Amino acid sequence: MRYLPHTEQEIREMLKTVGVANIDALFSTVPDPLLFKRPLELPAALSEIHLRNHLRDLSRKNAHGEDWSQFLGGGCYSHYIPSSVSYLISRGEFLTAYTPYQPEVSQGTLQAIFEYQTMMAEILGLEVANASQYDGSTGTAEAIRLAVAVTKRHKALVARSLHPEYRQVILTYLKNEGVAVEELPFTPAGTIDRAALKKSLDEQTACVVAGYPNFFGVVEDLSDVAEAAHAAGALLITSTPEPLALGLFKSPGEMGADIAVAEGQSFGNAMSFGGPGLGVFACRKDYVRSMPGRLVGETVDAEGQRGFVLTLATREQHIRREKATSNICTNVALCALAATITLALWGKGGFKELSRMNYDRAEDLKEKLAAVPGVRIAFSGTTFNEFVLIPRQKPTDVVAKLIGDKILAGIPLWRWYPELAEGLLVCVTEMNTDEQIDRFVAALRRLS
Amino acid sequence: MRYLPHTEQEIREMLKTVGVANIDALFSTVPDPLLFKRPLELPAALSEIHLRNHLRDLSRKNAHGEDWSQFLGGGCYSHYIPSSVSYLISRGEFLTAYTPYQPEVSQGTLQAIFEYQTMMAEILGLEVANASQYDGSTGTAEAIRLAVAVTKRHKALVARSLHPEYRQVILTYLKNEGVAVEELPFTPAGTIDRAALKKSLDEQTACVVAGYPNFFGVVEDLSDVAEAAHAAGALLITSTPEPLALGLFKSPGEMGADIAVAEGQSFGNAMSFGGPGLGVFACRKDYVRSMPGRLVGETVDAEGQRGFVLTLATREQHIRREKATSNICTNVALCALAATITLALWGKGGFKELSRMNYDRAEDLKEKLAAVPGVRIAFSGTTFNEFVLIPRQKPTDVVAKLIGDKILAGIPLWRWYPELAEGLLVCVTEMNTDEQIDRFVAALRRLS
Amino acid sequence: MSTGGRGFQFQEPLLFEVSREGREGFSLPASTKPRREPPAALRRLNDPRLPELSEPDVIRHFTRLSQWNFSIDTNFYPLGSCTMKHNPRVNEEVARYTGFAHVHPYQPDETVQGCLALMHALEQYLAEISGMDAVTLQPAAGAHGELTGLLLIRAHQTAKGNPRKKILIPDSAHGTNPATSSMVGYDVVQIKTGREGRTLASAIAAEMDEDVAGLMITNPNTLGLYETEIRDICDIVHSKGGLVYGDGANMNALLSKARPGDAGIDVLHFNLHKTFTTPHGGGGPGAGPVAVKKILEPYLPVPRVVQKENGFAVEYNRPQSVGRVKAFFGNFGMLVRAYTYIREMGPDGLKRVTELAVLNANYIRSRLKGSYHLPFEAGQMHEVVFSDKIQKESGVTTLDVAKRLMDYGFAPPTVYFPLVVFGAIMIEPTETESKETLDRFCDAMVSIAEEAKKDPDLLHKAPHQTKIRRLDEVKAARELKLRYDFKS
Amino acid sequence: MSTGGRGFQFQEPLLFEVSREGREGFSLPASTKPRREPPAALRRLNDPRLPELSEPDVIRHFTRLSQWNFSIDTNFYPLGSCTMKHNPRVNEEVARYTGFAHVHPYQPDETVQGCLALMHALEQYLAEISGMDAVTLQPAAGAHGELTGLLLIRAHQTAKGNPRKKILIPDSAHGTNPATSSMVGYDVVQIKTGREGRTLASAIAAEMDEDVAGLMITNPNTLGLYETEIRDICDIVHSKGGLVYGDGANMNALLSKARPGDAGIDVLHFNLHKTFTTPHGGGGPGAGPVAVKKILEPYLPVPRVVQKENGFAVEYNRPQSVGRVKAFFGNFGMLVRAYTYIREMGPDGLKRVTELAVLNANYIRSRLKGSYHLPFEAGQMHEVVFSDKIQKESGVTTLDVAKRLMDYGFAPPTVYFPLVVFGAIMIEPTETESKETLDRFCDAMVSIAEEAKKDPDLLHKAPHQTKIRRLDEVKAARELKLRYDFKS
Ligand SMILES: Cc1ncc(COP(=O)(O)O)c(C=O)c1O
Ligand SMILES: Cc1ncc(COP(=O)(O)O)c(C=O)c1O
Repeated sequence: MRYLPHTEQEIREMLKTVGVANIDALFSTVPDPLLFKRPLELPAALSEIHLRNHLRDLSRKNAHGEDWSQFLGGGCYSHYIPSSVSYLISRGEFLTAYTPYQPEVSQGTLQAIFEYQTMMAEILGLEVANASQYDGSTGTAEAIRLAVAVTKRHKALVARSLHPEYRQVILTYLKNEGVAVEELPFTPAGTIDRAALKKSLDEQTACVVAGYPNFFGVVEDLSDVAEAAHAAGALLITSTPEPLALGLFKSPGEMGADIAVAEGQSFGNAMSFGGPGLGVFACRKDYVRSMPGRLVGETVDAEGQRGFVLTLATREQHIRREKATSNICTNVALCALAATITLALWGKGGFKELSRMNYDRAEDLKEKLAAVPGVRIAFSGTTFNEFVLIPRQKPTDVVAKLIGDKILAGIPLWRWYPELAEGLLVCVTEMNTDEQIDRFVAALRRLS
Repeated sequence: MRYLPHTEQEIREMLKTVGVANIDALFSTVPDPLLFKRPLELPAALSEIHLRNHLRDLSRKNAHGEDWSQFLGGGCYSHYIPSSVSYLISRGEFLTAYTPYQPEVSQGTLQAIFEYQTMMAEILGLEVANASQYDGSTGTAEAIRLAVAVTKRHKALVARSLHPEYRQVILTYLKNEGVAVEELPFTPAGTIDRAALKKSLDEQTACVVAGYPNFFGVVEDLSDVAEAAHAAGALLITSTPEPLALGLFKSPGEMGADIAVAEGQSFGNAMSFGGPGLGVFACRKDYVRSMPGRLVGETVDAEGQRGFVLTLATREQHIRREKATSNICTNVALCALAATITLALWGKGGFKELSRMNYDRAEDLKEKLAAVPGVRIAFSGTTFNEFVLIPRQKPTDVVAKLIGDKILAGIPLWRWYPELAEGLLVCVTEMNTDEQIDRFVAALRRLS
Repeated sequence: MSTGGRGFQFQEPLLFEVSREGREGFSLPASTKPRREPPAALRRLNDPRLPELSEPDVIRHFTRLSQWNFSIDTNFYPLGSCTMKHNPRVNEEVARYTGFAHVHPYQPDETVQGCLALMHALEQYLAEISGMDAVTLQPAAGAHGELTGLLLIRAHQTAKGNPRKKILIPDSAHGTNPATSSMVGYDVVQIKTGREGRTLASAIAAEMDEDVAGLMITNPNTLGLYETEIRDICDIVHSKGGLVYGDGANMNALLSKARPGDAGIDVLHFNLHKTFTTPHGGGGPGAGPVAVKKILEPYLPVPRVVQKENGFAVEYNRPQSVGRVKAFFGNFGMLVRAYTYIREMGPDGLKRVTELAVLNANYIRSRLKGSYHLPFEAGQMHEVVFSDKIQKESGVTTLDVAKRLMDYGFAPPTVYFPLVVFGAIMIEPTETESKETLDRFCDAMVSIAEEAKKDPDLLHKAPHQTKIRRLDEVKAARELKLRYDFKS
Repeated sequence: MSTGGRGFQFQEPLLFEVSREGREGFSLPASTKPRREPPAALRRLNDPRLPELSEPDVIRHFTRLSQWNFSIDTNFYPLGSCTMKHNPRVNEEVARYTGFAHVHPYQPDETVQGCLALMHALEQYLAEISGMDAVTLQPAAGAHGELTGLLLIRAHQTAKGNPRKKILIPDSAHGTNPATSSMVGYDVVQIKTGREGRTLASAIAAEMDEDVAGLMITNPNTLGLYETEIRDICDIVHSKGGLVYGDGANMNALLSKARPGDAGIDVLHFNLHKTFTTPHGGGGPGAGPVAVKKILEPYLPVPRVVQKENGFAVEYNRPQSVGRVKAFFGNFGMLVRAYTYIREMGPDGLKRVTELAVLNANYIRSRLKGSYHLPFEAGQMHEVVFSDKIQKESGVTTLDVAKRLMDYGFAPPTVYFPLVVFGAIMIEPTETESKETLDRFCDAMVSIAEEAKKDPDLLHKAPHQTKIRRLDEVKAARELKLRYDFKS
């Protein structure tokens, strides 16, 4: 077995050193009735050749690649990842290192995370960012937990336009922490209903949680929401499933957000059937001692050289145990590294340009589709790279019919929004060619 | 442009330092009529996204991959390459280094080549191996040049059963060096005609060159050929297009070869439409000062630590110029590294086992095909993983018809061997699944 | 072999320090659509100060940074509780197949049959390996699995009428256990480890009552010892209506040898990034699937992958579910790697993994016994915990030993954990290390024990050979420079 | 920035020294076919002593070895004449597409239309770039291209009735030029470089006669200077029935700026591994396509890729061809990379490449002038050659400077070449290096020039910071240990 270096002779020598007769003797502390005696019922070992064939076959049972056009977003996006990214994150020194607990032998990871924290704080327009959460959904739930800790209040107002799976995760996370979660409805523009907000916002409210862009792709100025929240002593949390929008649109910080979360998958991480993602988490510096997750800080070594370490570990589970700010331990460091490398390559100019390009392409498609007879755009609000379409036929039918054209047409909203059962969430990025877009429009026209 | 770091401001500063007004001024030594003034007629730049799409499209115009079964050998083989190989040779420190001229900063490449030289000498059963030639064909031509240099004789007897493209390269290389190249015919067993050899071998003869296995896949014991050659004062050169055979069959050294060349592509290098290959070159230590190509030797540094350097450079073009043993400069170091890693992983046991597996599978297919009515095996000699088949229909027709079944059936021999115009060279390796083999047999039966 | 020879070690500035205005590292298509302007009120005011670099700059930067890292690929990484085993490259290759990497989670079921088939099979494999009945792959890491598992317990207790108030946790437990309990609204009752390093059934019996929702137990525990009384412990908990959560971080000690489910565990998380070779990546991503007994299945997070007549399907309608713990389906990329590993190893291979992991730990224990204090005498499983008791006599601490190991070219073990051993040195070799490597490591440890006697100061100042010396952690926490300061 | 900081540098034994009998690093399918026995007389007697290692062993071994290497990815690599420019990763990615990597050269034409289309297009691009009429992609490297080119010249001369006897080669030429000439049966006539560092038309005229088959000339020459008299030189050679071979190693100085074909060159090789970013890989593989004028096209090696009505085809029937220089079609994998690069850069990008490459060389020249002796005053193209004349005064040589540069973290330039400059220091920065990098390099060079005055011994003993010190090359050549000695 190629991963197991022991030769028979070495095993004998080692058993001798240990002072036992055979390997079974090493398991003598397991009570006999608990010893597992039959072989595991698992498929027999595969050689590397057959393993690759098998996995290749499985992967080919998924629609993907150049033959297919996909217009799916909804929190997971197909974006351009420079070839260098996969190369660099594959380097064993990054790939096979543990969490950088011992800084003297982990400066590579540590400096990269420090760069990541800086970039994320910049993009979200906030003071500090941590080393990552699992993904956007759990990050959003943790943001509410932070708001609760900071404000000592126990009510969260969550926009119904926030990613529905994020809302589900919030409910799961918070249900046992005595936090009341109330929903804020959306307007025909797809924005948060300000009147409802006003009504719900009170001195119990820890935070208002808004999707930005929201699940309908709508981008709304939340400055007034921030003001209202602050006036009530609550925090504004923004949750951004598509942070590429922030190359063009106001940053959460610019609107007054106190905590900003994002799903960073768009930055250099493949869709990979939805995971791993990259939970970006930023907030005001004031809250840093209540923040979840790891933080890397700058310091110096015994000789005065600049170096980086994990810091404020007293917030974390391995030090504080039941009093920790969160239970998170393993995060998604390698995804954060991929984001750091990608953003280093895109750079200031590329980030902005790519953001514009997504906007322009989505606007173009939106116009073309809106011109198809019987097709409508659901919301009047500004959108980034996705929008809700009301096709002539039932969304699930549209989706099913276009599979034949090798088009993955969009995400039907009925599952999460009965009130939007005719809605189809359609996304376009720089990865959709002009030809794909034209084919999509033509196909929808055919169905109209 | 992402590969060009210069900002406009830097360019201005640099021009100032240089003391010229603009970039064009840097080209002032090019006489004006020779300056190229129109834009190059090349396709416009592609972005990375479109570049990948374009190359992907091109690559998909080639039959390849899981949908196809291929039974092609003839000097280029599909073998199992562990995933680790591609990873390791992609590491920038190996990939983007130059020839290790400065040993203090090239010990990685140098030690790996030293390991490669050792492995190749072991596999071929000879004393020394160099750091690589371009491929098996040019290596074979260089071997004759070495034999000529060593023996000071000017006739080479080359087996007609040697890879025909190697023979073409030999002719091209040697035609201006006053070396007479004579062909040795083959017997119905596919082996070298000993009687013809006896007749041709004389005191002008520098060397006998034999394919081992030869182009027909035939493996023959060359011990008597070595003896005969030696008796006449000539050298035996073996040329091995498929060195995996040497896991099972006698090494060239064991048969008395004086120079042994191989095409090392089978060791960890993808077929890649036939190039780059890996010219393995080994010989007796006596000839080392006349050997072509680079050599790495062990030595010590100023502190007595073991280290490795390029040695005997006095043979090479950069020192000896027109008196060099060869003009070779750039070789195929990265392919040699891939071979070294692959052989380190296969190891002693894997090399042998893989060799056996190829033999067993080819014998199995041979028997099955021989049982198809109207189909014959051309040669009676022992073969390794390929053999010449005489199908019932014309080989080119067989090949053309089986394309419809997504089977690449073999290599028709008519181009090189008019006398074997009905011959089809068929190869099977560990990469052909049992099911592919069965489908192939069934398809040939259909054509019978 | 040691670190600290001469060689390439570059000082590497931060990306922001080498950025130059107007430099580009990207390659984007020209825009083919008309430029649009979003409403001015929505436009970003200040561009994020991302660096401006060329591609060669970026390649060099991260290549150099990488070389400052210790990793499994560099040398032995005996981090206790972390199972730093070899990460096969074939896993990386298959996870990058475009048919896995570029698939969207909201594609219609019929267009993702490969993903669903893989997940369905992996669930079954993990159930078989753990002796449990059903598995969810949604949790993103071990701690996330704990959260899921405790939510399931709470759902079960709530369904029975009372969520209960407390969770029992041995004092040797990982910090995530108590931290998770708090997040699920439970108070933690700490159970003292017995004198032999094991949880005593009697200690559980003493605390177990109808207020206790359950017990979280790690087996083998973080001292590397099998909980011999596990069966009785589970019975006691069950008898009072509680459930037993198994922290499966140490599953590498049990594959095909003993199944948590058979011992009475009701719910268990796996760390695929430990036992099943998915890479740690400098801290993640991981994957923390949770396996449960039938009784808890109705509560598993949605959605579930189910097999139907015409293929696999994603099912959302599970009214008793605790809900979602993560968007989409879990860390699918990691699932592919773990699946690949299990398929490569097969049942015999996995058994051998555990046998050799345990052999390696016992070998280290035997070789270092005497040089380092062994707090417990009993038989070791996959890891071994020493303490600095002997070294303390000359004023040398576990931290000193850890830092000094770096000079010998090894990653330090886990230190000061588990908390029940004062100055713990927790060594987990894993099965992918050869005897020679273990010998070199043990030689280094023995040599350090000698140095501790003769030259304590050498150890206090260690490491000497790393790129950077001991770092001022106090300054870091006091000054809190958590990002680059663009003004400076 | 410098090498030699502390950090991970492992001593790494040879693979053979760590091999253990019975250890395995492979994963092969079980045999499904009956075992066969070849005739005993053919069976191998002694197994090759390949090492026996596990996969983790192998990964670590080569990871560690790699870290001892200097590379473009590590830092500035200003090796004159070698064009060590950034090697884009996208090239590596596309060359590994299975539709390129796993295609067999003997597949029927209709099943390799992608390969043939790529080759056909690349031939056209290279012809356009060089101002030539036809291209062969078969040669495996520059020297192999030279061989091919001289064979073409010889074929042409032979066809005209006399192969002729001599080749003229300037004394600044690369060693492969004379070495190749010998292989093609020509005597070499060395042409002395003029006082300004250029080949003089008068010098060519003096040697050119009907015995001379042709001239091999590198332009810009290895001093980095454009051969201003190239037009006249070509005319002179042509007028006596000779042909002019252009060594295209320095094409990076000319892209879109001046085409060899327009200057009268008849045949030219490219080094795709220089100008067109295919990686050097520690010494290869490269690719050395040869471009020719119409007159030489009939002699090009077989086979040729041709475009037909129904697609591309491989044509073997070229009766006047010089024959094959290599099996199959050339180093196709490298052709994919070069093609990708050209398609990414486009015409404007390639032009910019040359402009910035030349700017960089001139910048270095300006900055180091004064610190190092400049043998020639004239305008520089893509590289610049200094000498150690100034340093010699304090007994410091080019070799010392080169070795000392390593301590500053830079790869040394090419040294002692071209031979026409005594103690040459040949610096080629390429266009992918930024001003900051050049400045750091120049600062180091200036500082070394200072050290040479003040502390020559420091330089004689350099490098001090590398993993290994100066190596005993004499011992290596005397003892000739060219492989591991299994007996020891
Ligand atoms: C015993 C134990 N439990 C739980 C965890 C938490 O797992 P994760 O880091 O995957 O969240 C760890 C991780 O180190 C552990 O060792
Ligand atoms: C000027 C010149 N000509 C020819 C060559 C030979 O090219 P290759 O190494 O590709 O054979 C080189 C390589 O360094 C060179 O610099």
